[in-house]
Amino acid sequence: MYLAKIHITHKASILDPQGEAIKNALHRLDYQDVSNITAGKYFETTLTSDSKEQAEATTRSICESLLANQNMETFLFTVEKVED
Amino acid sequence: MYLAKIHITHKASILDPQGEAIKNALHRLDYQDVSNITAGKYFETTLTSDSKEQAEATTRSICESLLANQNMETFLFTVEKVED
Amino acid sequence: MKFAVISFPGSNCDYDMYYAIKDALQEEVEMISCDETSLDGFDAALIPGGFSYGDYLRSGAIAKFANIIPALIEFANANKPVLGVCNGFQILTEIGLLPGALQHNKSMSFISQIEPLTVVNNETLFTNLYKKGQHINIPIAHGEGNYYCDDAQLAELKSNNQIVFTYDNNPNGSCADIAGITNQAGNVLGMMPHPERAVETILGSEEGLTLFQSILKSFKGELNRVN
Amino acid sequence: MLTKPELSPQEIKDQKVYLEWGLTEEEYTTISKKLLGRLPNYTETGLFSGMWSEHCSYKNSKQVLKKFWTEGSRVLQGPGEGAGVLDIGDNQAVVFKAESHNHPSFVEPFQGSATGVGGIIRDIFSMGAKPVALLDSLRFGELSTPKNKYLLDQVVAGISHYGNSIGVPTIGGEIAFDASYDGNPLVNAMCVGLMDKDKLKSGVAKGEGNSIIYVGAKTGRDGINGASFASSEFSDGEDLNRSAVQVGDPFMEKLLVDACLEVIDKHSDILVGIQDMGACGLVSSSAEMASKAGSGLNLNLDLVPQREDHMTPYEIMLSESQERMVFCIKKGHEQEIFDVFKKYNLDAVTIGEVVNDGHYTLTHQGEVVCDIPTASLVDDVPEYQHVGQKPKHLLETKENFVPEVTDVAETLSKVLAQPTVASKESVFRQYDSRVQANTVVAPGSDAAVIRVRNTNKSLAMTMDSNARYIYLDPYIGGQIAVSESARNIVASGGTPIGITDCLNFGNPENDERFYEMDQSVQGISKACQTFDAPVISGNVSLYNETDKKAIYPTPVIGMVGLIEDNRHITTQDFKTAGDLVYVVGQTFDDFSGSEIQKMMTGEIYGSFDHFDLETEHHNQQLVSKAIKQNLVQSAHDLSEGGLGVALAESAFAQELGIKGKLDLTAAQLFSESQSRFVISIKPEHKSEFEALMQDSATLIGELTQEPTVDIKLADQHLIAQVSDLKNSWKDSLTCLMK
Ligand SMILES: Nc1ncnc2c1ncn2[C@@H]1O[C@H](COP(=O)(O)OP(=O)(O)O)[C@@H](O)[C@H]1O
Ligand SMILES: [Mg+2]
Repeated sequence: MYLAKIHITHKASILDPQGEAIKNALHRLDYQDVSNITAGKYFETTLTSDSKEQAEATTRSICESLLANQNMETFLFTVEKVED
Repeated sequence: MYLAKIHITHKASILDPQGEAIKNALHRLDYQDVSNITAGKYFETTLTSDSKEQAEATTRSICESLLANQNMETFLFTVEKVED
Repeated sequence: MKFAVISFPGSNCDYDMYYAIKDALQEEVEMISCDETSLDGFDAALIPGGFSYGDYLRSGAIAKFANIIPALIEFANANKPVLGVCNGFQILTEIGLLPGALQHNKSMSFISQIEPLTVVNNETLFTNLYKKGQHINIPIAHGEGNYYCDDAQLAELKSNNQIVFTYDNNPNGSCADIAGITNQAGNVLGMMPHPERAVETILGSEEGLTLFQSILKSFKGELNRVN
Repeated sequence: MLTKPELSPQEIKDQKVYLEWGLTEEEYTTISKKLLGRLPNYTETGLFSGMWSEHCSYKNSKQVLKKFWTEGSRVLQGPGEGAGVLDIGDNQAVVFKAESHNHPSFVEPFQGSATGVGGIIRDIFSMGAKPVALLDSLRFGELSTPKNKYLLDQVVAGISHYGNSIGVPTIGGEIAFDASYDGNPLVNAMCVGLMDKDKLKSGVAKGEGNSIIYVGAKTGRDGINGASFASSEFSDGEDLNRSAVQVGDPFMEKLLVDACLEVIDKHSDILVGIQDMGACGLVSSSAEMASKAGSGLNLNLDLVPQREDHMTPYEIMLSESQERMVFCIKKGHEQEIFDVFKKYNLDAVTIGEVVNDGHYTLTHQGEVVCDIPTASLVDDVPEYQHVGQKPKHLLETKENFVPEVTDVAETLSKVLAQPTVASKESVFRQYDSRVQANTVVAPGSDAAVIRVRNTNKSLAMTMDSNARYIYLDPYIGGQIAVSESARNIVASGGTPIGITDCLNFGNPENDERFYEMDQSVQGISKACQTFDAPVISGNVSLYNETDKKAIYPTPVIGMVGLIEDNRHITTQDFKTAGDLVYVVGQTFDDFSGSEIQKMMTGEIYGSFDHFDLETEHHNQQLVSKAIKQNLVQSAHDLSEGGLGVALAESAFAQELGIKGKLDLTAAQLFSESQSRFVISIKPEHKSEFEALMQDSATLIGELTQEPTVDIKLADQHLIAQVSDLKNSWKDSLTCLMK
C-alpha cells in the first residue's frame, strides 16, 4: 500500500480571496507578525497500486484531472510505501 | 523571517464529506487503486517573528484560535527560517 | 419587545430578518453592526444568514472574533433569547454557545428549496405556538448545513430535549436529521432553515412567523410573571 | 505575454505585433497616421487593441444594433449606459442588463461564470440600483462528453458561489444542449435592480479638476486584455497558453455594493459619475466616462492600488481584476468618499483628475507613458459595414418533417427526458432563489416573480431563446424568441415592459453569420414593438467559433414584466381536481427545429409556415385579460416539446390527472406551434372564460384526483401515469451528468 501526500497551492498572480480574508482577520486580532498567508488544499490518499511508480502515476493523474484546477493551481506530492 | 507550513486534517473518527465525494468521483472515473482519500487544508504563512520559538508560538495560536475547528479537525505544522 | 439583528460584513439575510420583525411581527427592531460591543437595551438577539467575512475558511470561523461576541455570550448567559439562522447557527457553534459543528452538505453542493420539518420540541421559548410533531415548510439555502456532533453529545442533546427541529427528508446528511437545536438552558436556538423567509402568505408560507410570535409570547409571559 | 520586454514603437511597427493583439493593418495605419501622427508606443498600442476590440467598441455590430427599437414611454435610460432603466411608477424604476461570459467560462468555467455574475451585478449598482434578482441562460454541447458535463457542473457551481454569497437571488434562466456549442459554451447572466427614479446615475467624468477615484479591489495581472481575446475565434489547444485567470470575490463585491449605494444615497451631490470596471478594466471605464463629456484625463498609475509588484502600465490599464469601480467626484470632496469606503475596509484613492484639453494622459514612475486624444480610444473607432448573405443551408429546400408516433405515451415520456426539456431542478436548487425575502415565484414555473416591497406590485422576469428556430429562420426565429419571453411573462400574470439581450453569434466578417445576426435583430425589434417592450440594454458576443465552426445563432432575450396587482400572480401548476383545462391557440404541423425532430432524426431542418406576430399578441392579450378578471387557476406557455410536455409539466407539482379529448393527432401533441398556452379554470367560470376567449381556446377536459393523463386523440388514446412521466422528466439531467 502507498500513501500519497498532495499539496495544492495557488499560482502566483492568482487572487486568493481566502488567504486575504484570513490575513485581514489575523491583523484585526493583532497577530502583527503574520506578514502573509496563502490558503491551499491538502489531500492524503492511500493507494493499492502494485508499485511505487504506478502509485505516482495515479497520483499525478488524479491531481491533473480532479484535485487541482490547473488554470489557477499547482500541485506537489510525495508517495511513500506504508504497511497494509 | 519564518515560513510556517500548516496542515489541517479531519479527525479520524469524523465523516469527511469532501473526501467521500472525491473518492466517489475517482471511483466513477475508474481510479480503482485509490482506496481512500481525506481532504484537508494547507496554509503557508510568513512570519516576521524575532525567533523560531516565537514564530512557533504564533503559529500554534492562530491554528488553535482560527484555522482549525478543534471539534472536528487537528493541525500539524512546521516552522523554518527563510531569507527575508 | 426590542430585537437586535447583528449584521456582519457579508451577512446577506440581515434585512430579511429585520423586515420579518418590523413588518410581519410588528415589533421594535434595530440593525446593529458586529463592531458594536454591547447589547444593552435589547430583549432578543438575532444572528442572520449570509457569508460572514466571505465564509472563506469555514463558515462562521472569522465571525467569532467580532467585537460583539463577548456581549452576545454575556447576553446568552443572562438567559435572554438568541436565535441564529443558517450562518447565524454556524457562528453560534463556532463561539461555543451551541455544541457540534456544521460541515459541507453530503452532496457537496449548495441546496436551496422549501424543506418539510417536524417540530420535535414545542416547549421552548421559540416554539411554544407550534404543536408537538407539527409538520412545517420552511426554505433552506446552504452549502454547509450538515450538522455533526459526536455520539456522547448526541445522546445529551436527546436526553435534554435540545433537538427542536428535524428534517423530514434529510437533505444534507445531518446526524439524527437535525435541523435546529437549543443550548441546555433552552434560550439559544440555532437552525439552518430560514424562518424569516416564511413570514407572509405571498412568500409561500407563514409558518416561520409562528417562531417569532412564540418568542414574543414567551417574553410577554415572562413580563407578566415578573410583574 | 507577461514577461515579454516592451518593444519600441518602431519594433511594434516592424514586427507587426499589433496584429497579434487584434488590430488590423488598416486600423494600425489609421491610428498612427491619422489619429496620432506618430507611432503609438507599447502601452498605447495595448490600449487601442483593447478599446478597439469588438467587445468594447461594437465596431462590427453597431450597424445592426441601430435597428433595435429602443423607445417607449417607460424608458428612462436606453442602451449606452451600464444598464437600461424603465419607469414602473410610484417614483420607482427597474434597471436591467444581460451580459455574456462565454470565453472566460470555457477557459475556466467556475471562475468564468462567477465573474460573469459579478460583472453584471456591477453594471446594475453602478446605475444607482439595488440588485434584486439574477437569471442565467446557458448553452452546452451534448452531455455525452466528460468535458461538457464538467463545463455544466462548474459553470453552475460558479454562478451559485457568486450569487448566493453576495445575496442576490438567482430566480430563473434556461439551459439548452446542442452539438453546435461543443467547444463554445454560452454563459449569459442577467441582473435586475430596483431604484428610486431620482437617484439615477451615469458613467461620466466631467468638470475640470474633478477627481477620478478608484475604489474596490486591488489590480493584479488577471485576464489582461481579455476583451481582445474574447473578440477573436479560439482554436483547440488555446486553453494551454493564457494569461492569469480572473478570480471573483463575492464578499468583496458585497461590501462594494453596499458602499457604492451608500455614496449614491448620501453623497449624491458630489458624485459626478460612476462606472464599473469591466472588459478592458481601467482604460475602458475611465476613457468612456471622459469621452461622454468630451473631457480629458490625467491619471497617475503609481497611485493605482496594486496587488503585485512590477506591473507595467500596459498591465495596470488592461487588467481585468474584478470588484473595482471608478468614481468622478467634485474637487475637494474626496474625503467624504474615503470615509465611506474606510467603513467597509475597501481601498478608495484618487488616481487623477479631469482636464479640459481632451487628452488621455497616463504617467508612470515619473514618465508620461500615454498621451493620446480620449476620443481616439472611444469615438474614432472605425465602424464596419457588412452585407449579409443568406446561409446556404437556408437555400436548400427539404420537405418539412412530420414525425410518426406509434406509442404516444412512450414518446411523451422520451421527449420529457430530453435534456433541453427535462427538469432543471438539479441546477436551480443550487441557487439561493429566496434571499432578500421577495421571491413569490421561484424557478420551476414560467417567468419568475419577485414582489416590490411596500407596494402591491411585482416584477416578472425570464430569459429565453430557441436557437434552432433562429438557425432555420433568423427573422422569424428572432420574433419567436421575444414572443416566447413575453408568453412566459403573460402566463405569470405580467405585462412585458422591456427587454435586454445577449447577441451570441459567430464571426461577423463571414457574410452568412452576419446575415443571421442582422435578420434576427430585425425580427427581435419587430416583436419588441408589437409587445411594446423596448430594448433597453444588451451585449454582443461574436466570434463564437471553434476551428471555423460557428454556434447556432443565439440571441438570448431577457425580459421583464410588470404585475400591477399581486393578486394576478399566476403559476403553471394545476391546482384542484375538477378544474377545466383549455389550450389557447391553434395547433398545426410545426415540427421544424422541434424537440421531437431532433430526438427522432438527430438533425433539424424545415420552415416556419404558421407563426404570426399579430396572432401571438392577440392570444397573449386574451390570457392576460382572463388573468386580470381572476378567471385563471393556472397558466403555462407552450414551448419546447409542445402541448404534451406543457400538460405534463402543469400536472407534476400536485400530481393531478387529466381526463379529456383532443381533435389532434398523436404527432401533433409534440408540434411546436407558437402562440399557445395551457390554462386551467374553475368550472364555475366556464361560460365567462369561453365568452372572453371566443374560438381562441379549446376545452381539453378536466383535472382528476386520479393521477393519470387520459386523453383521447384523433388517432390514438394517450394513457400515462403522471408519476411515470414525472420520473423521466425529473431525473433525466441528473442521470446524464453521471
Ligand atoms: N439555468 C437556470 N437557472 C435558473 N433557473 C432555470 C435555469 N434553467 C431553467 N430554469 C427554470 O426552470 C423552469 C423551466 O425552464 P424552461 O424549460 O426554460 O421554461 P420555458 O420553456 O417555459 O421558458 C423555469 O422556471 C426556469 O426559470
Ligand atoms: Mg415557459
